[in-house]
Amino acid sequence: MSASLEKVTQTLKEVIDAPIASYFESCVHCGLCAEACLFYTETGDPKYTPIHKVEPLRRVYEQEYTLLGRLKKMVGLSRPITDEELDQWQELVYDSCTLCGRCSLICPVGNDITYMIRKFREGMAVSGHVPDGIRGATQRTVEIGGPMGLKWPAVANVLKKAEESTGLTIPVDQAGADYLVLLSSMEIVNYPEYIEALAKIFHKAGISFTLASDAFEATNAGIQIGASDIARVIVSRIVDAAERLKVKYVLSPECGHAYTAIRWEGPNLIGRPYQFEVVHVLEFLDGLRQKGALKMKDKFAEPLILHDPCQIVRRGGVLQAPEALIREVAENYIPVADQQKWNWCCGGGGGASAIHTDEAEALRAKAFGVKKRQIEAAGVKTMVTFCANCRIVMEEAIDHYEMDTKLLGLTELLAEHLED
Amino acid sequence: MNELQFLTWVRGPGLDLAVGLFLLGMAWRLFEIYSLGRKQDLAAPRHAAGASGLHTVFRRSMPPPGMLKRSPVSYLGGYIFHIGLVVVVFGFAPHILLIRNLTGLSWPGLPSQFVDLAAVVTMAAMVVVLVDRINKPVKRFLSTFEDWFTWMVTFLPVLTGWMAVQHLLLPYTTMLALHILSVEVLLVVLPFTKLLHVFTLFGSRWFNGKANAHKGVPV
Amino acid sequence: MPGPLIESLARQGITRRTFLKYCATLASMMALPPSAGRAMAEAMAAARRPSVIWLPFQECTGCTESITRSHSPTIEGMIFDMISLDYQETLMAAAGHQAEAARLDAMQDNAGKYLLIVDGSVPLGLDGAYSCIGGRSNVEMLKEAAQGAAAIVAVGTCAAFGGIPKANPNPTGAVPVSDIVKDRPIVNIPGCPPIPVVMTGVLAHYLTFGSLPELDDKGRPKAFFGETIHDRCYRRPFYDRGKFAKTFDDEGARNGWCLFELGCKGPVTHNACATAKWNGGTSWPVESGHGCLGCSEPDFWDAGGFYKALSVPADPLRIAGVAAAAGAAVGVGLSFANRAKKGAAKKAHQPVTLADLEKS
Amino acid sequence: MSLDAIPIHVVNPTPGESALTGNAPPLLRELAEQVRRLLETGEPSAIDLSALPLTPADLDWLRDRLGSGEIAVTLQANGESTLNETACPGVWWVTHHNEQGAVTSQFIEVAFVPELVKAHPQDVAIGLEQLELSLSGL
Repeated sequence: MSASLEKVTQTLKEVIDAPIASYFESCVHCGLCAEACLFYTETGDPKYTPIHKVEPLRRVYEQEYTLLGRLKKMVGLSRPITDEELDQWQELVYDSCTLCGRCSLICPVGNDITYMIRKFREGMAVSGHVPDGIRGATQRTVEIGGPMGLKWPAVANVLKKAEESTGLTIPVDQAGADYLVLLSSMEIVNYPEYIEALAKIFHKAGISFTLASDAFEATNAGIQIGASDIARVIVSRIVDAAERLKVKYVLSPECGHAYTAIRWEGPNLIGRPYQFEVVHVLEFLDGLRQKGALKMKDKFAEPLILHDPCQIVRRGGVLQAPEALIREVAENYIPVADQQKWNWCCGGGGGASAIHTDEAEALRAKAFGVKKRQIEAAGVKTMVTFCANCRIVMEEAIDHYEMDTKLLGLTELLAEHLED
Repeated sequence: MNELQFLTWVRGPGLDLAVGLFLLGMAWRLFEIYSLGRKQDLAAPRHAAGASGLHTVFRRSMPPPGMLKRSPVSYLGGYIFHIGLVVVVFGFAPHILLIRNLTGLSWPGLPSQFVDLAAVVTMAAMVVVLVDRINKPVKRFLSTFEDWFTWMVTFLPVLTGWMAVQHLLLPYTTMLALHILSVEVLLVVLPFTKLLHVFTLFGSRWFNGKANAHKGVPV
Repeated sequence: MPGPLIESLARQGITRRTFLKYCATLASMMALPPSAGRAMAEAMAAARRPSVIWLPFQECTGCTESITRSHSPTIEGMIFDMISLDYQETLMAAAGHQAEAARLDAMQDNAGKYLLIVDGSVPLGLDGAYSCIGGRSNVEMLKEAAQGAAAIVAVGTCAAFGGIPKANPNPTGAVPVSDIVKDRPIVNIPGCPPIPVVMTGVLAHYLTFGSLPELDDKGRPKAFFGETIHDRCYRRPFYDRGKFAKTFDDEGARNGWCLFELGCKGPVTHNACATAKWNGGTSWPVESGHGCLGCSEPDFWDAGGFYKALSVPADPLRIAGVAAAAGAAVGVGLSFANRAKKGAAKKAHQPVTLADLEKS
Repeated sequence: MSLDAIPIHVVNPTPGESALTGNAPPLLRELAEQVRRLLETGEPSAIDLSALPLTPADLDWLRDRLGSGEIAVTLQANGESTLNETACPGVWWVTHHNEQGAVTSQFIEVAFVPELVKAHPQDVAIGLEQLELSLSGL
């Protein structure tokens, strides 16, 4: 066995647990998970069947943790995994899986296939079977601070501009603030309006907040690539800053996997519960709405639909807030058939959007077909979402298909219509 | 060995052996699977109505929205043959007698004509499901020897049982013996094939339901 | 040699119409077409009496009792008037050397033509010493008599399948006739005892058509053994409705419900009791409230108990508990091994660095 | 002790619906064919009712359809036998009972005269002998 394969099996041996064993033993090869996966529904290629994407993991489980599997391996009935195979699976595990979690909701025997893929990525990552794009993003996050290589001076610059345009101060490194606001690189670069919107809302509600100069980045490429050790390093920056500044809450931005990383994976990565609470910005806004502190001066008139980002809604548990907020600000909100936890992925989650090979980009464009049909069926020109990654992936696709759909961030939309 | 001796063997030593291997396999496999343990989730939980392991154990028995339309054969065929199997296995008076004999539990049987009909419907559904497995690219792609084998191992007891009752092909005694033998084969292979899902699906649903309930998502 | 049968019947006050009626019924029971009844009557009325040698081996005389002491002494017995019963220990007047001499004479005079009837199983243990007649073992006598026989009728479960003598542990090494004679046609008429009309039916068929009736794979006449007791049982509707007597004195038993749960072997027993009945059509075991024992099937004595339903274990489960414990032990063992393996993998864990993400 | 004294009796599982199996109507068609053959060729035939899966209701239905004719023959021979003409001349309902009165076999016979009613030439010859014997004594 090569050194890298040795690493793969060692790592997978660490991560395989009772749920994974139970899931593999329960699978009856019914193939229904394929119907839940947009990479299958849009391509019709059976290799994108979710459970097939974890086949090497199954074999490691079988060969390492079942007596019969060990015997099968001995007599050659169960082939050991190979490097070539993992090379082949790289596309299935990264390019064509966004960890969207739809299959986990549909599997009739109850398998959480997304969980299995997340674990399988641990093994893929340690042996370097990862797409260059995600590897690069991870390196930049660890070495520079963010997946896009953004450094604090650039962020400070954006903040300054926001202060200028809003006329409000945006506190930095202020100990004792209620909220530590996190951002995602994409927002900083592509949607700085989010920062302005947030500043306005905080000031209006009279709630104190701060940014941390050493922990502004909420995203965590470590969990996307599937390297928990690296993810821990990244998430620790936020935990350290939040606990140093003694904030009560950490505000997770409009970014899907960032929420999963900080809210759900974080405590498990650092091995202890937090001394603060993690709140998603929509939960925060919905809290204000419920208290009557979120008054609109007018409403967005044009018909629109909502895109629920997988990691915030289906995998994150922020189920009710988005619709409640959109109804607050939109006059003509049209619910789609598969919404909330049943929503279809944008096609670029779980790190996929960082993969820039031609094949991956073509596949993403194809996978967007399901969203395209949703937009067309609703007959709208506006789609609102609350994940910067979803937004950029879908904008690319909309360009690709030359559609005239406009994408808006929910927080930004709310801020625009907020009572002065 | 004549057929009555064959029948007596499958009713006696054969059954003893099969039940023994089944229990051995089940204990072994369940320990093997569930002893791997899992980490406690340290993230602060979010509570939501209808989100728990137990909820998911039950909820997963219903088709998720839209899926019935997407894969009608899988769902309808699956429902019919699973429910049919339950009716035939637990509704036929001689089966209940066996269960009473082994466990002391008993309940009233269903009319044999109804069980007979259920057996035919079950077999028809199983054939449809098999054809679907051959026809659907995904199912065919996923299928291994085990899938065909377990289909056969599940189908044969229904077929032989029905043929025994209907007096088809072979004398009743031989058919009954073959029926019992096929059930014994089923019992022996169950713990070591995907048929184990009969038991592990509860664990799987519960794990999935619990993990997602921790995040406040009823799945 | 006396004249045709019909004359001797007439002498006993049996009219031709009585005989015709009997033949019609017999043909019906043997599932022959109605016209066969008349053909039978014609043929038998005119038949010459074939020689029959009846050898009793390891038996209880129940079969002879059943056939000769049939409830109505007329017709069933009359059939025996159609044959020349040259040797039947129980019935014949002669005894000792005279009897044996009669047998040998018959065998010599009718070599190749006589019908050999056997009841009782043949013990092979101790060179056949368990059952001897006139100092000769059964097996020896059977082989000798079989040589000149046109056909052999094995009457009763013992002769047909070994029966009770062959039941575990079979101390005498009993075997059925068919284990010893391989080169003669053998008709098995099992039952403990067999139904008289089956015997007479086979004889009538032989006399009428000069051949043996159609047999199943166990050498039994299909006409009588083609269906199971269960198929023809008048209590079958209760089985289909799931109505069973649970004890011999409960409401179900009194209402005549199905006796399956009380161990009735009707479903696996091929015989004509349900249609031919016993004692001149008076009743039969199930009608009198007891399940079928399966007495006409091979090894019925060792088929898991008379009072155990067919669908329940024939023996108590012995290894199940041990197997479950063994499985648990294996499982616990594997659990420890797996956990140790996982623990070792965790212990050997090297923090993943950026360098690891590069393909080595 | 009579049989009735034994407290085991059979309750019909479906009182009143001892159902028709549908096996009877084809028999009527077969009978018609047999009667036609009797007329054309004079060949008699019979249907063995005990060999067919007929319920008591089926038999009642058949008997009802065939009706009853003018002649009813009773034969005392080892139990009673009845040979009754049906409303269709040439079709006879034949029932044999044993000495205990149980039905042993049942036929529908298609013939000008049922076989059993006819006297056998040999018996007639014997009868003639007896007749002559009694004549000679005159």
